[in-house]
Amino acid sequence: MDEKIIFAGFGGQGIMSMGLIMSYAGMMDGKNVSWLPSYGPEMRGGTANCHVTISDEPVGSPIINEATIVVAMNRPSLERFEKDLVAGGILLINSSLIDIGPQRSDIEVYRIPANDIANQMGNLKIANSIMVGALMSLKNIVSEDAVVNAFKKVFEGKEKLIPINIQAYNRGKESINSQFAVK
Amino acid sequence: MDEKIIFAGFGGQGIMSMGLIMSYAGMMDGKNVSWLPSYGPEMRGGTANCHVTISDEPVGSPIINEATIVVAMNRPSLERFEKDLVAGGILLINSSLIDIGPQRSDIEVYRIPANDIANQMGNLKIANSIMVGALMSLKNIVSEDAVVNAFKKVFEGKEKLIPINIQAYNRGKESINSQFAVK
Amino acid sequence: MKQVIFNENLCKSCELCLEACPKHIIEMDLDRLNVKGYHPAIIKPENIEKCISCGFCAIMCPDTVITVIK
Amino acid sequence: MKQVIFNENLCKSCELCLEACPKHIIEMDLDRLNVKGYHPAIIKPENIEKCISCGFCAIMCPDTVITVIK
Amino acid sequence: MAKVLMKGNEALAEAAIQAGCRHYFGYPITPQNEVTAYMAKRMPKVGGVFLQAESEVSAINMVYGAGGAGARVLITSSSPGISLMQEGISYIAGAEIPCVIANVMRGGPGLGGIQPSQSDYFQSTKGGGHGDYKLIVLAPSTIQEMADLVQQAFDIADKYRNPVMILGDGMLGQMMEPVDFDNIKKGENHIEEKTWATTGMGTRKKKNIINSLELDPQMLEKHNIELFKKYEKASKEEVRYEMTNCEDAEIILVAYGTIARVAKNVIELAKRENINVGLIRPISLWPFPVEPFEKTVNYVKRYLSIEMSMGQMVEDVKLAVNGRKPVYFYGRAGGMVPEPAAILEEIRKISGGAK
Amino acid sequence: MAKVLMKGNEALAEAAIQAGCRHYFGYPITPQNEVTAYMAKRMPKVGGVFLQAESEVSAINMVYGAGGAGARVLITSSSPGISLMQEGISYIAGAEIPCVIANVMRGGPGLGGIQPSQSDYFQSTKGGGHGDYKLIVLAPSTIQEMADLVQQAFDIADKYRNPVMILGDGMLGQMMEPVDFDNIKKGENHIEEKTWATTGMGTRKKKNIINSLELDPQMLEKHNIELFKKYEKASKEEVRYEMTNCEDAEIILVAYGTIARVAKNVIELAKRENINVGLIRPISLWPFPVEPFEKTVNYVKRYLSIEMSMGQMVEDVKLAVNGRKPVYFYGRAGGMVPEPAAILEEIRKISGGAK
Amino acid sequence: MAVVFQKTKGLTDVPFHYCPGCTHGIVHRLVAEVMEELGVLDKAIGVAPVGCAVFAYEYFNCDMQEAAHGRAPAVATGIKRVHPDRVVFTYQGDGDLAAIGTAETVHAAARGENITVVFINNAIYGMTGGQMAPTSLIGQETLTTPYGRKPGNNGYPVKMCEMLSTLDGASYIERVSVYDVKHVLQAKKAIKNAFTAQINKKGFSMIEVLSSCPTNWGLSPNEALKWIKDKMEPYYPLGVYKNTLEEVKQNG
Amino acid sequence: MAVVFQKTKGLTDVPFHYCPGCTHGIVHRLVAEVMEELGVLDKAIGVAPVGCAVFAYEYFNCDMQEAAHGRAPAVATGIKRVHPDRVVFTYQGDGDLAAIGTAETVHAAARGENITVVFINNAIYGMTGGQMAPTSLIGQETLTTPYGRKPGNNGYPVKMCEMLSTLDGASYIERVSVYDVKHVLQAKKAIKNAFTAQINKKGFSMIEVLSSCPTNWGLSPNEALKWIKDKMEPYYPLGVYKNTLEEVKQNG
Ligand SMILES: Cc1ncc(C[n+]2csc(CCOP(=O)(O)OP(=O)(O)O)c2C)c(N)n1
Ligand SMILES: Cc1ncc(C[n+]2csc(CCOP(=O)(O)OP(=O)(O)O)c2C)c(N)n1
Ligand code: SF4
Ligand code: SF4
Ligand code: SF4
Ligand code: SF4
Ligand code: SF4
Ligand code: SF4
Ligand SMILES: [Mg+2]
Ligand SMILES: [Mg+2]
Repeated sequence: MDEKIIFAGFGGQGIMSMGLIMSYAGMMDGKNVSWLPSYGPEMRGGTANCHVTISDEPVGSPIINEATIVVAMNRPSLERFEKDLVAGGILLINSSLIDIGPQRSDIEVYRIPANDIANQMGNLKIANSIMVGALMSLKNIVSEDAVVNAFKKVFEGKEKLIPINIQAYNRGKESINSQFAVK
Repeated sequence: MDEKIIFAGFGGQGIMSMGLIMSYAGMMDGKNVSWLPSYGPEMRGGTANCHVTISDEPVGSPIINEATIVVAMNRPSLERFEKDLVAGGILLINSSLIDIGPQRSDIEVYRIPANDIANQMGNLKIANSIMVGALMSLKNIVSEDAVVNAFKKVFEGKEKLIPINIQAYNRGKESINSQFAVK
Repeated sequence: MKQVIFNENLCKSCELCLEACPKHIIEMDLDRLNVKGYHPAIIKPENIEKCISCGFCAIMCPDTVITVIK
Repeated sequence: MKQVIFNENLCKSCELCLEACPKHIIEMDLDRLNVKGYHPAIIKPENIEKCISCGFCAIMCPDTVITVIK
Repeated sequence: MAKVLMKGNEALAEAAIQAGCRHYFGYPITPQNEVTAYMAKRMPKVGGVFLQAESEVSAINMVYGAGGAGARVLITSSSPGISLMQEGISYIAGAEIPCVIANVMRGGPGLGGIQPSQSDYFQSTKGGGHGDYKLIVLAPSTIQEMADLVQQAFDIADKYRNPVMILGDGMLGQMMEPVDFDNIKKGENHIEEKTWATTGMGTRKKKNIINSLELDPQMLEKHNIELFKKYEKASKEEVRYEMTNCEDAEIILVAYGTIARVAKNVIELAKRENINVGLIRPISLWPFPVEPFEKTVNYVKRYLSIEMSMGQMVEDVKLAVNGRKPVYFYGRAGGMVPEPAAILEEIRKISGGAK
Repeated sequence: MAKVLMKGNEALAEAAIQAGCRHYFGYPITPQNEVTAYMAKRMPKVGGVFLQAESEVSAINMVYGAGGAGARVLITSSSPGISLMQEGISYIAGAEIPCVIANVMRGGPGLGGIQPSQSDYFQSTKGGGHGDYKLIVLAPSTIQEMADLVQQAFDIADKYRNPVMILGDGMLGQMMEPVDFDNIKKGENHIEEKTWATTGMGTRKKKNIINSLELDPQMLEKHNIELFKKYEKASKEEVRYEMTNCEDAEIILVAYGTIARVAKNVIELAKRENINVGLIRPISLWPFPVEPFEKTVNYVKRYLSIEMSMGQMVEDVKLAVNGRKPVYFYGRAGGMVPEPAAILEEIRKISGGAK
Repeated sequence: MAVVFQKTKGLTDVPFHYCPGCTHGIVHRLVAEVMEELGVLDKAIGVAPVGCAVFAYEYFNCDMQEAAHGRAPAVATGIKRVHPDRVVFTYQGDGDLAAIGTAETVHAAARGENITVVFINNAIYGMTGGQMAPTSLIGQETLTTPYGRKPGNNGYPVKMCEMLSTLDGASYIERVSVYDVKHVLQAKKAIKNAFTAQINKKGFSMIEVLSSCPTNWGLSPNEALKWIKDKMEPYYPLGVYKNTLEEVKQNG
Repeated sequence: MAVVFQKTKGLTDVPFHYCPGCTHGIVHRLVAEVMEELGVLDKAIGVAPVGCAVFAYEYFNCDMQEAAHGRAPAVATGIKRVHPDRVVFTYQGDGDLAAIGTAETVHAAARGENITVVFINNAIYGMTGGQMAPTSLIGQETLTTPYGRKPGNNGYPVKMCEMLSTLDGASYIERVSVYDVKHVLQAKKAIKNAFTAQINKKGFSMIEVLSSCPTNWGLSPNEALKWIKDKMEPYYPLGVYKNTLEEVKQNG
């Protein structure tokens, strides 16, 4: 296995945490993992993204030039990272904030209205966990147990946020079933 | 011609000026010259010396490892630089302040009581010019004219000191005749 | 003609103008985002008449969004 | 026994002790040079009795030349 | 303790603490700020000292003082900050004070940018400060290795009474990987007593002096020669490198740190095209490993140095190869990271489309 | 104006003034204090500015400001002071500000001593500061050449918008030789207008910005590539060297600055013993002259680099020779100056007692 | 129809990159307005710092240099000595001016260097993500004082106006703030005085502005203004610390 | 028989290298006497500067470090943070402390670093042959102010005691001189207070000593003492500038 995932969106959308959850889970499953954030000048605003590799082999370059999965949480992210997907790769789109489609037709595309679902659940901050759920239901990259433990790890010190995020994760998994894979 | 002269003594004995006068004179005669001071930490005391090369050829290293002439104005200088003379080289000793003789016997030695002469002339500061005179009467390294002009140059801004120094220079020349070349 | 003009796309939704306005007529337009993704500050047309052209909003705006005309 | 001892070879002939002594009994020995080439400070034997052991000379000496004993 | 997922900057900090370092001096600069933040949090918990200095100049001189007083001491910064330390580093080397300095490099020159770079290779290995001295320079390429090398760095520093530099880059500082601290020898136990340190004389008979001044040129030369004896010893005992797929490579990449990881991807890519590519990864940049070149120079066709710079390590590669085989260079600058495909393309180009 | 007898430090200062330099910033340090003293005296007389800064760090940043404002500007120091300037020098190179920096080297590392040395060769030529940049480095070996090169340095700095370093040593700074200023082009006439300088906008339409920041790595890489185009041009057009007695030499000495003079004595000494010794004297240390090696490598038996260091330029000699002939090194450190006899002895040694 | 307020020509069209509600923007505008009003834009040369204001060279509508971290006063000195008749100013943060640049600041003041320094005291390192500044308050939590700034470890906040006023070369020193309209207007007056001091060749002038960093303080922009008033101002009293504007000064 | 005065054990047997009549020697002795009297020689660690006192590490009879020019307070900070229970002091000249080392001095004081600084103000760079120091007087001729120090070019002399007293971290600051017996004794008392402040963990202490440089002033040693009194003292008033010895200080 050699998954190369790019998570991307606005700062504040929990992009880094999405990557962290997958990385932790991978590590707990005994995989080799790496997590690489983009980092800009410390001024706020703009986009954020991170590159996550989960692999049976030791991780070479942590920079992902050919992603197997891209999770785009806002429009600029979609525009920027679509081209980095390998043919046949998976593109997850946060359709609540993205009203355009991808340019390519050689990839699998899924649209999840993550913000809307989160809104329904009463907490906009969990849109990222919803997307992680969606991703996991598409591809069993890591084990279910590992993901749950990863949530616990990432929310260390903020334990009271764990249940709602796991709930969101599960809603994300379900959401895929109600989704349409745009081919 | 290729003269390599070391002038050495206490700080304050006008060592650097002796070297300068010879260097200027050499330059005015169209020779190649170099003047290299020893320089220590800027604290006072201790010995001072300078290396002067006057040559028909371009000057190679300004450091003199094999001197043709050494002018020793005090005892530590004699002790330190005697060994740097070439065989047959000239050693001038300020006998007013140096009561020992050289160790070597393969050099020409001249003793000039420069401080005593200067004292007679009423100005201790001119002992250096006396030694320059002695040196010049032994070896016509540069022209008489050039030396006089060199005095003018070195005492630029302190013109009133020129006559007494030239006088001292002449007395130094004479002194050699009343001296004894210790072989 | 009294006017308070917002160079909307420069606005960062910081609300300093809102707090500064002695007439409390500035608000954030929660229905719109500008190109930067912020809800811009606005004065509803019905409120502009309350403006006393004091310029306080412009003085406090860190992003030179506001022009005040009397 | 009153004593003012000069560690002669440390002396630099600066004359600060000379100026400091209220009894003006310190002078430079112009007939001798120490190892460093300075005329050392001394008190002539005939003057030592004038010393009041105030220690001022030692206090002002920058080179710890002087020991004063009463 | 199990594996933890950590940023390189944090792993560096934690490894130092575990190696017995209780004194950290620094000044904020991107992309190494996580070190300062981590130290600020952790040091008080372990009874250590975290001090944010007023500048890098000051920080390196605090390191001089603390190291000279016998402590295991760490300082970190990034390129412009390291430049400001050059006088201090020269003093530390001259006075033979052990310490560990980490440079998380960013793009230059000048203020430049904050993206990863390797353009301080010359500064680190040839001596950015004045005078004849050498830093021992170690270049990790994974977060685990970052932790391991930091611990070794403290031991090496003590062994030679010499500053050791960890040369990383922004990517290594910012990325996370699992890291295991179990292998780190806990520092307190194996720090030898530093009888030369200024600790206050106590009952010691002789006073200790930490110093690099020597006005007598003969003595100063002697000091230089003694320093170089140490360096000679180090260049025998502290050489570290890794060779990958070199056995029957026709072209060997030379790369350190982050870029060595990219190079490993290139090896795989090249295999698909039946090009046999190997990799020499210097881990110690000074002493620069000559052995792997001796081992390979007879059969390999050419070397290609890949760097995130305009070409610096390539000079050491040339010195090691000494004309026996052609040495090429491919680099990206200013924070750009060479892509595997581009390197492969370069390989094809210099091989004249071979194989 | 006739020849005058001058210290190297003074000739440097006077030449700068004659080359149109009216702004000097510095900080006292031995053995270059005569420059500051000379400038303090002369600058007010020619309507120029002498400013003693509070430190070398400050001084180099004043140079940044003044050079960026369009002035011909000089700064001088000695080894530890130059180390403190490394950040500033990197900024100046990055922002492409012309200026002349002179290093009158002394023994290191650390506080070291104040006797002449050449142990800052690496720092000067490889980049003591961070990032990819190059100084153009000129090494005079006589006082006349000191004057001549200073004048050229200002022109080169302006031509490339790049800092130029004059690399001397304590001996060159302190010794006196006759010097003739008549050949120095008087600066004011041939300084081209610096349209890029921050002079106040006046009637200019576009504002001028002096800057080395570029957060976009693509743009920063572009900037680096453009810098290197300049360096490439310079390495074609600014190579300077002298060859002595190389025609049928069996061994060629390589030496710069003061030591090249000693080497000339060695040539004479060797002649007496019928050993044919030549000398390559690099005048530009960067760009390092490769041509004289190309011209001689086929017939000469070996090269011997002589330096007042533990061995620095020898690496550039090796890179130039690239394994085609053996390259040896002989050096003295800490302020000691190699003696002709000792060099001759070394020549005999490496020649296996030959001839 | 009268324009009560419009954007000054002293600023370019480049939008500020500052965080929402960051008062760096207000101070930029004030400096630009002052230069426009004094008619010196065409002969002004500004020096940008390293800090959040690093891009100041893009914003001010005059020639600009970007200095190394802390060295702006040295850079400005270099410029001013080349062009004594131009108006030279620096714009610097508290890390830049009061930590790494302490020596440059003190000596520009001691020299009576005829430049104007605009000093943004926001009690934090903004650009690098919120570390302690020399001006951070006792007890303030920052990235590098996670348990609050403690005198025993981290010392006491530095009062630059008070310190620099002891120097004879300082001609005009004032501390202002921008937490409400009244103070913004006062700040502008102070900045104008400082530039006027320079134009009148009085020597070194500096205006310290208590400024906000909502992002790293973890406060909303309006809360941040209140924090300036409630927390900073008591430790950093506003006022004129040095004023030689009326004095006839000897010039050597 | 009673010993009125003998050389302190705080000094080694190495003779001073200072010029004849240079008061560096007096101050060395005072510092050494104070350490002996306080019984701290075995736990003292001193830091020598770059300046004429560069060899101070040879003279004081305790562990010593030689710092880079200006950085002694940073070096001392490093030492003190490793050994908080030792007595750490620096000995620095005016070029070292008040020019190149300004930032290190100010911030050691601001941090309330618990060290003692002995500051030799001789209004000149002694070691390098007599250049202007930040403390050189207006009109003073030096190698780098051959026409006399002029405010317009070279600025004004810096008053370190006055400046550092504005910092909350400073615990004991006094300016003394050594131009006669009375003042030497007063200087010793001051130095003792400063070390006592450190021993009592009060924070940063500094004694500024107006000192002579007969060589570079071109005066005889006794004339030089008079110059201190007549020229320096009026500009640099003697006295205690800060004293928290009696205060109970909160320690964070
Ligand atoms: C030599 C050097 N050290 C450190 C840095 C990193 N750095 C950039 S900005 C900054 C501090 C900014 O704080 P401040 O000056 O207070 O400005 P603010 O961002 O708060 O406006 C630092 C430490 C640098 N660029 N260069
Ligand atoms: C970085 C650096 N810059 C400059 C010097 C040269 N230098 C040595 S001592 C000194 C100044 C000494 O003056 P001061 O500190 O007043 O001490 P004093 O000799 O007067 O006692 C200078 C500039 C140096 N050694 N290192
Ligand atoms: S001008 Fe005054 S009253 Fe009008 S909107 Fe602005 S702040 Fe409110
Ligand atoms: S102050 Fe300016 S930026 Fe802030 S909300 Fe009002 S208009 Fe927008
Ligand atoms: S102790 Fe007093 S009286 Fe005696 S010699 Fe010394 S200064 Fe004079
Ligand atoms: S004070 Fe000391 S050094 Fe000076 S003359 Fe007297 S004894 Fe000698
Ligand atoms: S980080 Fe702080 S100072 Fe910087 S722009 Fe944001 S709010 Fe302003
Ligand atoms: S140069 Fe001045 S300060 Fe230095 S030892 Fe001599 S008299 Fe003292
Ligand atoms: Mg700040
Ligand atoms: Mg001094």
